[in-house]
Amino acid sequence: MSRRLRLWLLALGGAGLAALLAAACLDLPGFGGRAHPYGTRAVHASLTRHTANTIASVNFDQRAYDTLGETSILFAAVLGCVVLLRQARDEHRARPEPARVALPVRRYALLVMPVALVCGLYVIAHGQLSPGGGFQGGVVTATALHLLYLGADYHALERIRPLGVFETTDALAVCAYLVLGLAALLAGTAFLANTLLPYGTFNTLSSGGTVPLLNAAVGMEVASAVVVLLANFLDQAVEIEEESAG
Amino acid sequence: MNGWVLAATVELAGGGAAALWGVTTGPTARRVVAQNLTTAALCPALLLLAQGYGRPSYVDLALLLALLGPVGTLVFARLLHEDLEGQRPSAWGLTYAVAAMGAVVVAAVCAATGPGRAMVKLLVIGALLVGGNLIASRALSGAFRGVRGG
Amino acid sequence: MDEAVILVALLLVAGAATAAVAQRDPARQALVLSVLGVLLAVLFTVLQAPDVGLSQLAVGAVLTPLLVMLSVRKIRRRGRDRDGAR
Amino acid sequence: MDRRTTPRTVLLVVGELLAWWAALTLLWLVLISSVYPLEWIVGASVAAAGALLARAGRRAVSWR
Repeated sequence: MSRRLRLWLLALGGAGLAALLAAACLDLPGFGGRAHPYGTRAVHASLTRHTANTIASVNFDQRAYDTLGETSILFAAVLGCVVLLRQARDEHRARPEPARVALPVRRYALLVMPVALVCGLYVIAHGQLSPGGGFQGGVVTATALHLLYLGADYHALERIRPLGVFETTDALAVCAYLVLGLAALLAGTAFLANTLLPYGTFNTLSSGGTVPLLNAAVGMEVASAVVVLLANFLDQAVEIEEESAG
Repeated sequence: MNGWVLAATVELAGGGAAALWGVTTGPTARRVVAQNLTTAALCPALLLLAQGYGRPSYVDLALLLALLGPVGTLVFARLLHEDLEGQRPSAWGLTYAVAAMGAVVVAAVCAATGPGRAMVKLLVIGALLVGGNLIASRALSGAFRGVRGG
Repeated sequence: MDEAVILVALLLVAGAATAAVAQRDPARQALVLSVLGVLLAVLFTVLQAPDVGLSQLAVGAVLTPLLVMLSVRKIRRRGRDRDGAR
Repeated sequence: MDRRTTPRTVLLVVGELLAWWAALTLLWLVLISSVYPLEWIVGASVAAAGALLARAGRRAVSWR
């Protein structure tokens, strides 16, 4: 295919896409209107199942199957990173040099690390009550650990981060999500249907049936996945060196 | 539109535009300072929005920003410290001014909330914001000078 | 009148996103990217989507800059090692 | 490791953990909107995890 023909093809495709987008934009409902057909139904469904945060109800109840897909995407992506960033045969590990960080910064890191952990777990635990959830809280929890790298050095982080445990937890959390789905199947309903547990009192930690459990599984998965991902990046950036060919 | 949302709009427009200008122009030292001040400028805006919309749960966003914003600046201070050597990036006048503005906003929102656990939560956010901001500024102006390699 | 704050947030996000694309140096790009992350979180908040805003905040404030900056450091170190071996 | 486990060091460790645990439980109580027994249980366990992390972090930094 010649260059000219390719350009024409690109122009044709671009023009078609632009026309379709313009047509779709002209047909959109007005910005921020009062009528939300899907929203009304989602809120109704979430209230009948005693889930205060409708978004959590959509994520972990009405569309729990989608969240399973997203969870496995994250798992597969981290697995791919682990394979790509592993220590190759012509590389060796250099021990990271200890870092002399100014005292106020180190104290700040040590002080904020547990606070960030508690805040991350708070966001996970209250996912079905207030904004937040497993993904958001999991990322914050994982970030908390890495304050030790920022405030001290990589060696200190390696001491409090048993990588094997986090890798296992990652896999176990994805399994837990699947098992919760299969449990509904065994109970005689559909896969991941939220009919297994009592819905509880509205606006408490135990409300929403299986929503808090699925939320916790996702939180565990995301937290360990981010720790494993950052561990591989940190290994590459700090420790692993190529053998110099002389 | 109530006064809280109006104040948030003004803060967002002023702080956001200034931060954006600072972070896209000039030497690296100026850019990291602007990145640091983004947190301090936008976290009070989130608090004002939560108050303006009458949704106490929106305060969680400000909490996470006050917690994670300075950590993000520490990332840059740590991993760019070789670039910043000899530049001493600091703007202490601006840092103190923005921190004082954050404190004023937290005090105003506290006064509107009234005594209770919600007010203590706002005070915790304020302490994390101001403390984190000052520490991050300190980190930018050479706290990682003894760091080599790792 | 509530649209004013949405308009301001949208304009800031558009400006920050354009600036992030226009930067050439990856480290400076990461700086703009972290500001863009926070601005996006504010935009989601004013559009009444705090869950998405929290996700954006958690990922954009620390995780993305850390990943980008670690990659930059690895590449720079590699270049320095090669120069040293030569 | 040559550090001896005298009653004094044990007391110091327990004191440090308890102080962190109490502070973090208070933080949890500030964060939440309504207080009931399950919230206490979850908060206390989260604060315990936080206290262990605080101690592990401090030891990892000072222990070289």
